[in-house]
Amino acid sequence: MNRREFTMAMLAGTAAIPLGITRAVGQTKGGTLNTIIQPEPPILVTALNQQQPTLTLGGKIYESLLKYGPDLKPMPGMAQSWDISADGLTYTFKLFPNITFHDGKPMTADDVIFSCMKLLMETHPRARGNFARVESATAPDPLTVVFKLKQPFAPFLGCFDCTSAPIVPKHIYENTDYRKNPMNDKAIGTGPFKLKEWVRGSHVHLVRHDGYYLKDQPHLDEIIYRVIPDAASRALALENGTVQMVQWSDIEFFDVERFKKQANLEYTTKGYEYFAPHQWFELNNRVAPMNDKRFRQAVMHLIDRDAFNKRVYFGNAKVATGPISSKTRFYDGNVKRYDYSVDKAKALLDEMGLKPGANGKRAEIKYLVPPYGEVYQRAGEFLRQSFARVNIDLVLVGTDMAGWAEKVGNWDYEITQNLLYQLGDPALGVARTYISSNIKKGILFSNTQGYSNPEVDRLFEEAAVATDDAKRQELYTKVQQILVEEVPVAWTLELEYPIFYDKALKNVVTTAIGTHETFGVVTKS
Amino acid sequence: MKGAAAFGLAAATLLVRLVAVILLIATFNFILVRAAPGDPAQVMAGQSGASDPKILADLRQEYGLDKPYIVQLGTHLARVMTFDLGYSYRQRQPVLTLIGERLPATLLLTLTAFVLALVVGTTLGAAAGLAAGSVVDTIFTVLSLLLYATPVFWLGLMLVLVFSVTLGWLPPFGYETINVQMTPFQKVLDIGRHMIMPVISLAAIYLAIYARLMRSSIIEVSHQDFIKTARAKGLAGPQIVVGHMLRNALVPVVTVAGMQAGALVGGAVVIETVFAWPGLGRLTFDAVLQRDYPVLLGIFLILSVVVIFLNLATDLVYRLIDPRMTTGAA
Amino acid sequence: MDAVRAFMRHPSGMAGLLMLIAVLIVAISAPFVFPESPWEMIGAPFTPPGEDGMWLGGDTLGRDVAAGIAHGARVSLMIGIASALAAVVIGVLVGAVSGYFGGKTDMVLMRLTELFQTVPAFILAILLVAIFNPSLTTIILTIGAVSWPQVARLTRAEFLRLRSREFVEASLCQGESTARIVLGHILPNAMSPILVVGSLTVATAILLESALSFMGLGDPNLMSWGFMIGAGRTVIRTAWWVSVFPGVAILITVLAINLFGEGLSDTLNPRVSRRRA
Amino acid sequence: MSAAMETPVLSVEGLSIALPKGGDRPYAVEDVSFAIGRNQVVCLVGESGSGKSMIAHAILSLLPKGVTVQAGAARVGGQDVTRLTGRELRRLRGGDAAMIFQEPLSSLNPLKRVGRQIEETILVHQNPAPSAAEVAARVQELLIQVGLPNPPVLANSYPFELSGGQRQRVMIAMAMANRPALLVADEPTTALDVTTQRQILHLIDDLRRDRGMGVLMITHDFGVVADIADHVVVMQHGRVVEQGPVEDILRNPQADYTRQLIDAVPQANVAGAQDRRQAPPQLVVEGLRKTFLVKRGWLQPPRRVVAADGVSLTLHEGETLAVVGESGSGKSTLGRMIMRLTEPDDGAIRLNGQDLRQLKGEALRQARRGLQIIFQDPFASLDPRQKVGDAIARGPMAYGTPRAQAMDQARALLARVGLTKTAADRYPHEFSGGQRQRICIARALALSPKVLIADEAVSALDVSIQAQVLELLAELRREMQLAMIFITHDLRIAAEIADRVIVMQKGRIVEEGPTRALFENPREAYTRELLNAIPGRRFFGFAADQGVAL
Repeated sequence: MNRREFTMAMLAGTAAIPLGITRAVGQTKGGTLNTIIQPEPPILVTALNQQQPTLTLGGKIYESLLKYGPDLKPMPGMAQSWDISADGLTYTFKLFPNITFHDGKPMTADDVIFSCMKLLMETHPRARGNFARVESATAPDPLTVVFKLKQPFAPFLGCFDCTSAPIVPKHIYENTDYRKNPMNDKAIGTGPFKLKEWVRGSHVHLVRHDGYYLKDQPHLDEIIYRVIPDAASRALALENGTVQMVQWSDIEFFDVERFKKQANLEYTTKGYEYFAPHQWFELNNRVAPMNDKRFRQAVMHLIDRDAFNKRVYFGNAKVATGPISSKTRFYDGNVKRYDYSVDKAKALLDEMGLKPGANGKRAEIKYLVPPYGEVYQRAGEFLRQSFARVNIDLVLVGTDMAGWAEKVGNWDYEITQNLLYQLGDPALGVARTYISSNIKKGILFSNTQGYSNPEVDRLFEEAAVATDDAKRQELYTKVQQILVEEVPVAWTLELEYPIFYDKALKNVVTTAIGTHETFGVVTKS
Repeated sequence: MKGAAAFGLAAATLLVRLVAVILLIATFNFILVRAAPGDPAQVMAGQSGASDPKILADLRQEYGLDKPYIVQLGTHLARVMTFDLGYSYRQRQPVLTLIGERLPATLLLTLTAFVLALVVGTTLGAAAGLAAGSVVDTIFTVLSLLLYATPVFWLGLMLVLVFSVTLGWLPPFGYETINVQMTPFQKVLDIGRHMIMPVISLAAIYLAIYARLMRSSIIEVSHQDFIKTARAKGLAGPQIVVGHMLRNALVPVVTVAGMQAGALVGGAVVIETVFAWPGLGRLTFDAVLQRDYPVLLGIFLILSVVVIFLNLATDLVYRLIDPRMTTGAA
Repeated sequence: MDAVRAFMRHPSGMAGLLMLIAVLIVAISAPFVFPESPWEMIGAPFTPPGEDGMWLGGDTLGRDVAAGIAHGARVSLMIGIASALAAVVIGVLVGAVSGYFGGKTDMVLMRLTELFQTVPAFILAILLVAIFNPSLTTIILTIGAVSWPQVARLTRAEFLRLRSREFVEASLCQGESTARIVLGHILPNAMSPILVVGSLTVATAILLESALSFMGLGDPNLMSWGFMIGAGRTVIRTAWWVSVFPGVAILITVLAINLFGEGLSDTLNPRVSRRRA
Repeated sequence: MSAAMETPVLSVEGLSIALPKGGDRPYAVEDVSFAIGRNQVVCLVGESGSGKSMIAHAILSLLPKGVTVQAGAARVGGQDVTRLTGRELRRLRGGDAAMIFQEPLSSLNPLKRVGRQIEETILVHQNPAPSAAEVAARVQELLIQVGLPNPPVLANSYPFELSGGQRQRVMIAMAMANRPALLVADEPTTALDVTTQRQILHLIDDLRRDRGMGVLMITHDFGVVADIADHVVVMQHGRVVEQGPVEDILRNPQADYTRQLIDAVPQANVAGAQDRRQAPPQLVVEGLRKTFLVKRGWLQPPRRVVAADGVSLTLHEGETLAVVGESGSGKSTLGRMIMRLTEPDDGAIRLNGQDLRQLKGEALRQARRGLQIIFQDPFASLDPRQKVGDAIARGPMAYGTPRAQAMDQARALLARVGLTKTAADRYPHEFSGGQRQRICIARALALSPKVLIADEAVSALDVSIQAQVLELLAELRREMQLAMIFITHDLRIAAEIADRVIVMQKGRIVEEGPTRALFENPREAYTRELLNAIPGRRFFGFAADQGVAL
């Protein structure tokens, strides 16, 4: 409880509560972090659910072998060191000694192998893709894990952050129905914080894990994640100090400017490098007129992406140049540029024969609004006005999450908006959107727009197995140029979500996954 | 014992009725929800980034989504009758647990609003009805008409704007101050403070309804012959009001109040969204957006049962007020 | 004609009618006063009222709130009236059949009606709109589908009351057909309370639509008042005008309809209303 | 009765009561004067709208809002009620002056036990308040005095659990609670059955005698006047037409209006009755049964009310058969069952040999032509949205008569029942009650029925109108060779119009016979009881007077 809240309570007439004041004196040791979780996660076991709130909260409870710095270089996690064989096929990890689960049982190489090769293979689609490349996983001793790959896979070392490969206790999950395991409620991990209480609809209360293997960590005594579904209420909570930290879209973009001015708050957009959320308007390449490259290019000309950034995202983004985010490895900005030009767009449309009809309209196109909040809604409204300038009617179609997922997954849409994480390496987060082998009906976040180019397929495949970074860069540069010319989707922005935290907090953002991190090093003065 | 037998019969009839209604609603809900487009397995798997037909198939298998609807319905009904409302595969919790966690907050909110609306509404309405035609009555009528025309969620927003944002008097959201040790008394006060605005927003429209109803009911009763009798007996104004008018005037209000119970529970959805109240309303909304079938089915069933019980409660109050409903003719 | 004259003498009913006419004028004149689409981003986001030619301010994307309210009047009134009509059609059909034929038909229909009344209407509406996806048609049908039980019960009660009235029995004895009795005697005499409930249903329909829109379940192509409040809710700290003015618009419209409806009730059903004097 | 001259219990002096502006007349009552002495019963008599009830209300200052005493005084025990303050007025009401009303059910608070309602009257007037036991004892005593059985149980009952007569007795007990000097009774027996009426009048009279009370009785029924009044005040349009001792007024009325009223009282004159039992049967009813199930909420099994328990009768051509009985006797249900408006449980209804119960659809519709009905309430019997002419022509049109012809016929019928031809183009609300009943008769006759059922057809009308309508019916019956079933609670009317009478009680026919025989020589005790209860027989009498007097 901070002073502001304390004062408020006094003013409002409730009796003073003699608590928290003495505890705050301990400086770097101790203290409570109040923050927000939005929306409320369905479960805290990150191995079973990979929605963003689950990962944010579960990141404090579950750990993996590695962490990644802001430059996406690996750093020690539960593995204190690692080694890659010259042929790029064998990865050996040395674990820290004395790691224990929250139930007191030791964490060993067996738990790592069980988690990666058994449990995650079934429950974690992304991990499944990664560990399917493993030929064998062995534990020569309790503190050593060896993965042998079937063929080289350059980004394999990028698969061990706590969101991609969380380690769960084998003794709890082995031979059980993972999803229905009653211990899921207890969320037993190895992280610096453990679950104390979860009052659904209200808050999740984490407290320090006293048996944590790193000396002096964690510094905080407890973290409270409050569920506040209403955006205005979240802003108010940050403003009056009820919470000391917000992340992702907790604070609406239009409020960012206001909070930047609030003296007690620190502002950063760092800590999203691993995700590098990349956004585009998805054009179903199978459906006319989106099946015509000229139409897709016209769309690129039609969207005033600076205005889009300013009006809809209030400047909290960077205009994207192509398929790879500038924050991701192997980015190359040296590609064709599409300036905002209604005339160029009209010329392209005329050229392809999409001229205004008897009613003055060139076409009527349906736009499926992703049901993930008001910003998506406004983005659709923005696009509708953009299309109106060349006399194309964009009809917004509302839907729910299930409807959106099914329609997009089954290619039953014309235009929609999408946002994908880049996951640090094009082979992990970018290729999936463009390679023809990933045109999979019914699967979301695959190549749903149905773009297919054998050359692009080849370049992505070669780049994935190449072990030399220079070689990879060359291949990825090529693929970026081709894609930007062909416009399989209309890239718009690299979103830069804000993180605000109270200046009393230190070491909040230290790695490429920002507030998803374990928070063992975070202190509060 | 004739009385005991009659009571037993009545209780049995009631139980049969309740079960019948529950089964009907369960079937109705089931059909409604399954009519929805969208495959829950798809959403489940899709969220995490990439997916795999095998996982989808597993999910369908796990939740019986691949069986014919009639089988799913049969299973559903059988479960409902054993208080098993299914398992939420999105929330990883039994539905009953989920609902159980949220129901108290919703009940607290709706019942408080209900009682407040009833007590304050009828009091104000009675006052206005007794002073029919006066300035007070006119002011009251205008106010109640305004309240009646106000969207609940907007009223909630305006309250937040005034009392939280501008004045800073009341907490704008939530159910209680978290992570502070308090004496039970302080805790009650704290929850009370959090409740003020949601309860007022939710109660406002019903307060207006009951008040207007009570007003016309009082006027209606004041024209009844037995009021003339009371005057002819020499009773003074207040004695007539308390002894003869109020109870009679309450009868139609209580009837309507029972019928409004469902609407009140519905209104809680919006209010809980505005005030981040950790109740069933919010859960409903999230469940609809996520197509969390078992949760939706459960919520609808439970809320309908709540409404049935509220109806029953008002029915009992009604019987308490009006002896004609309970005693047979002599 | 007597009813019209009586209505003219009803002060609050006339006040409601005048307000309603004002709202209608706003709705009709919207395309002339605000020829630009209400979706057009004509100014800076969060323009305060009065600045930049937007006398009720601008919203999150810099759209004119006044234009939104004017165009929204068309949407809100249209949805209100259309869904009330839907509710009246369903309700009268169910109520008439139930009330006139009685017996088992009545029992089945009334159980159905009760079921619809037991399920909390708003939650049902959310569910229906979510299932069938928000669009103008689904919203209208949904509001109709959750609003009809009241009309049905009223119609049934009226039919029951009128069916046993002597003039109806006399027509029966005079050999008139069922259709003639229902359409020629019962329905016309039941019409005025149905009309009143119908007009009040318009008001509740507008409120329902706004609540649905507020929850993000409106038609995304229609600028409605509920949508505006919903869109303005999160920015209430920065720009109160985005949500306050549409709310006032709803309040005025609903108030106008309620006053009008009550005036109608007082003049059409004097036997009920006489007591109020 | 010279006591009245000395200290009047009530004296009304030049009383004028103003109606709110905009009404059809400025005054409800103008310049009315009369007085009531101790132990004296004064009857205010007049038809509806005469202002008699206003006077009653003015005496306890219970006038409706907007209606005010304009001039004059109403003195109760010397003090002018119109000038009393609230507190004084309350002391008077239920104290020195008590009042009872026409409708005992609505006059009692439905949600309060009757004992409590009586107690309240005692408590509010006794200072210091007596002990609970005393009050309870007093309530019991009062209940005994008004002749109610089992007072402890009764005091604990709610009004709806009592019969109409019991309720009125409770009202009287309440009025008697503080030994009033004046009892104002506003049509206290109008809503009651004839036998109950007789008992209540007896009770009031007994109490009056015991206590030396002055009684102001408001009534429209000269029979009641004849039975109970010492002094009569006849009113018309808010003015006193004449007043005087009861014998003078009844035997020797001075005003034409009074004479008209007295003449209009059905005299129970059986002279017109003919025995038509030799004529061929027109309508035969055999063994009709009907039991109604009254639902009483989900806690109790439904109550069974037997409305017809094997009713059989034969109606001969041209015959008028009166069915008499008190409320609940099943007489109206009988009429409705014959019309197939209420479905009998069992039995047969043969019209010209054809069993109506076996008919359905079009056959039933065709058969209905020969059978028509006139209802009690002339206001509910006509569709307010249908022109009178249409209402009459609809029937023939439904059976194929062209519209023009049907309308001509309707106009002719309207003329025949005593209305102008232009009446056809007007709406029902433009007509008075008597006129409407004439329209209903015209409508019923438009299909030239063989049998006409008149269900309490004149009960809702004022006496003078009643007589006219009865006369019209009698004429039409002769002209059109109608057989008629005349359902009524009023034996005097039955005697005037019927050839034969059936007496019903609790769904059974108690006695049946030619009118004269039945009235002169009733076989059954119940019939005798009914006959004895006819009000005013002391004065009006009739041939079969059994010598029973009040």
